[in-house]
Amino acid sequence: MTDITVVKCGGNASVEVDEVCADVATLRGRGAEVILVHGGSADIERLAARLGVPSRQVVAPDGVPARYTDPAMLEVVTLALAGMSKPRLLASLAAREVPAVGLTGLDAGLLRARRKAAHRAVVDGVRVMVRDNQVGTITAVNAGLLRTLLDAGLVPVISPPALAEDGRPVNVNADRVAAAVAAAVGAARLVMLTGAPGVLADVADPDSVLPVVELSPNEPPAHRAGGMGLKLIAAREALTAGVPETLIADGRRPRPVTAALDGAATTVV
Amino acid sequence: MTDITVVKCGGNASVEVDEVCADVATLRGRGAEVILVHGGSADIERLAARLGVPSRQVVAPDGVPARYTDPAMLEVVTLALAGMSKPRLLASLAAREVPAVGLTGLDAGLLRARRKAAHRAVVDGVRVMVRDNQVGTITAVNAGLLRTLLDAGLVPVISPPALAEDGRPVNVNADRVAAAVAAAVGAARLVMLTGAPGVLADVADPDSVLPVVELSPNEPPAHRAGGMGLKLIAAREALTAGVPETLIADGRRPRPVTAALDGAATTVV
Amino acid sequence: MIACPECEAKVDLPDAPRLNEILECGDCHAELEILSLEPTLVGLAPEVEEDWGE
Amino acid sequence: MIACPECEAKVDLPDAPRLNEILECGDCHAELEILSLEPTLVGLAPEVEEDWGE
Ligand SMILES: [Zn+2]
Ligand SMILES: [Zn+2]
Repeated sequence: MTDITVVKCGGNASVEVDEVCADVATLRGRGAEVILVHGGSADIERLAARLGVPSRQVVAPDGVPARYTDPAMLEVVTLALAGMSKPRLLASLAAREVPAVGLTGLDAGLLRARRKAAHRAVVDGVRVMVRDNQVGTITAVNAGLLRTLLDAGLVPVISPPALAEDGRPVNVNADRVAAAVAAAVGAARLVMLTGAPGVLADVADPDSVLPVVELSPNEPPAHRAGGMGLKLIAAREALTAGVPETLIADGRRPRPVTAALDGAATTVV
Repeated sequence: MTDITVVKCGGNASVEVDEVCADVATLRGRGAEVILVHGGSADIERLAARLGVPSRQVVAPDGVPARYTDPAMLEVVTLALAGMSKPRLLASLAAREVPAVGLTGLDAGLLRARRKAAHRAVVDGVRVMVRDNQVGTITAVNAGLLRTLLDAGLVPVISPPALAEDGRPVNVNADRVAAAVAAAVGAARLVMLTGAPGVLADVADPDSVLPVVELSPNEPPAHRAGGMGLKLIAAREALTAGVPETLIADGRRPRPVTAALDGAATTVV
Repeated sequence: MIACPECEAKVDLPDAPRLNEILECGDCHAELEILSLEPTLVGLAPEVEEDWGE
Repeated sequence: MIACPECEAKVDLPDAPRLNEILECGDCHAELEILSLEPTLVGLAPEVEEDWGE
């Protein structure tokens, strides 16, 4: 019977990276199987700036802005996640003698996605039909590959991009990747580390961490402020697919995963 | 009994990438086990130029110039190989339904290296003690990881960097990585694809391909011109370590590996 | 100036039209999409499923 | 101007000295390495093993 813990982290700041990797080493020392899923928005932004690639936004009809991954930005996303965030995590794990293998959705079709259809949005102030947003939603996870690696005692370290139906890479949301992976491998728990103490009742008050957040299956989540919206959607996807325990916790402290599992987190139900 | 073919390719130009990946698919269709090792010098140079990182050279006392991988360039090497060259190869293999896993030396200590000691060289015209050249020579290969992946029917796609003794990444020569990998897994053959028809008797005459080149165990190889020197050193390392067959062949044609195995190559002995 | 593909009324183009820009026909209120520039061609903007989570 | 660590003779510095630059003492011919700038300090350049293949 598997007892897999899926940890989602940012992957950017070297202090956080070292703390997460040290905690992964600790968890494995206790015999746990761990899968690490990461993003790297700070690496993406920095690299985009260095390369002169503009960071653009699409504003959906409901007013919610999202990253516009045009083809130039997709290249930056892949470059930053596979070429910067992931090597940083792998070096930190190697330094702690944790054998890990870095992966994106392009590796043996690990993450397959449905490309987002053309949609209406406002870009640079103009209402347009967006047709070149290189994004998708996860439709399948190669759980067999992950099982092979876990059986060999390895920690999979996973990030976007994913493979679209036409075989080309697309950007996907890393939190939702974590949820899809947790569901596909039958993980016991999903821990999403974030740059906040947890889900806050009042975004302006860091002490207002909610110990539990209850989500309805159909309506947009409450407490969406502060970038929590997609994490709560991802949490719901994991729970709906059968992952027993889903936590959102602070990633900026020592032993962030252990602390979350000990209760210093927001449990989503 | 394994019958592994290790293929070393450049990884840069998309036409070559597609031809190599199509050939890998063909080889696998015949039941062969394949490991792909790649560099990406064109990606490295292009990315260095885009990021404003100067390409510097060290000139050794024997007059041979080599890349000076200062810390800024090491970041570019990792970014380009893991973030650009490798994803391009993986997407091409995925499009041909070849399950492949991308790796660098940072994955589960796949490639361990001894960091190059401080040495005298001429940099920017000045004689200096070079102390920050982030390069090394391979000392160990995690053959167990490769065996696990091959047994699962996967094609490992390997590139620098490697892990130095202090746990930090170092650049290593990709041809020598291919030789070390071939030796470590007991490969039946090593095929090094290059941007020339083979080893040429006369670098200016593309029809002067030598069918066979014989190397002595101790002296610098003859026919070193045109960048062949390191490939011949790598070939010798593979042969010395027991790899039965080592070829240098043209990578710029359709079915480059198959053609090389059929005889259109320079065999090194 | 261009003709609405739905009702053939004249549709005003913006000063600086953008590819894939959405316009509305003043007469029949159909939503039109600029499918190319030089020459400027429009078509009916498709109905699409909204997936509000990315 | 600086003193050779081997023989204490005065060693001339180049106009634009570089970190890790190698100089030769005019008197005893020892090879010296510039170990820091401001202040400029030198030491004996170490003997190292040459590995001509990279
Ligand atoms: Zn109309
Ligand atoms: Zn002296």
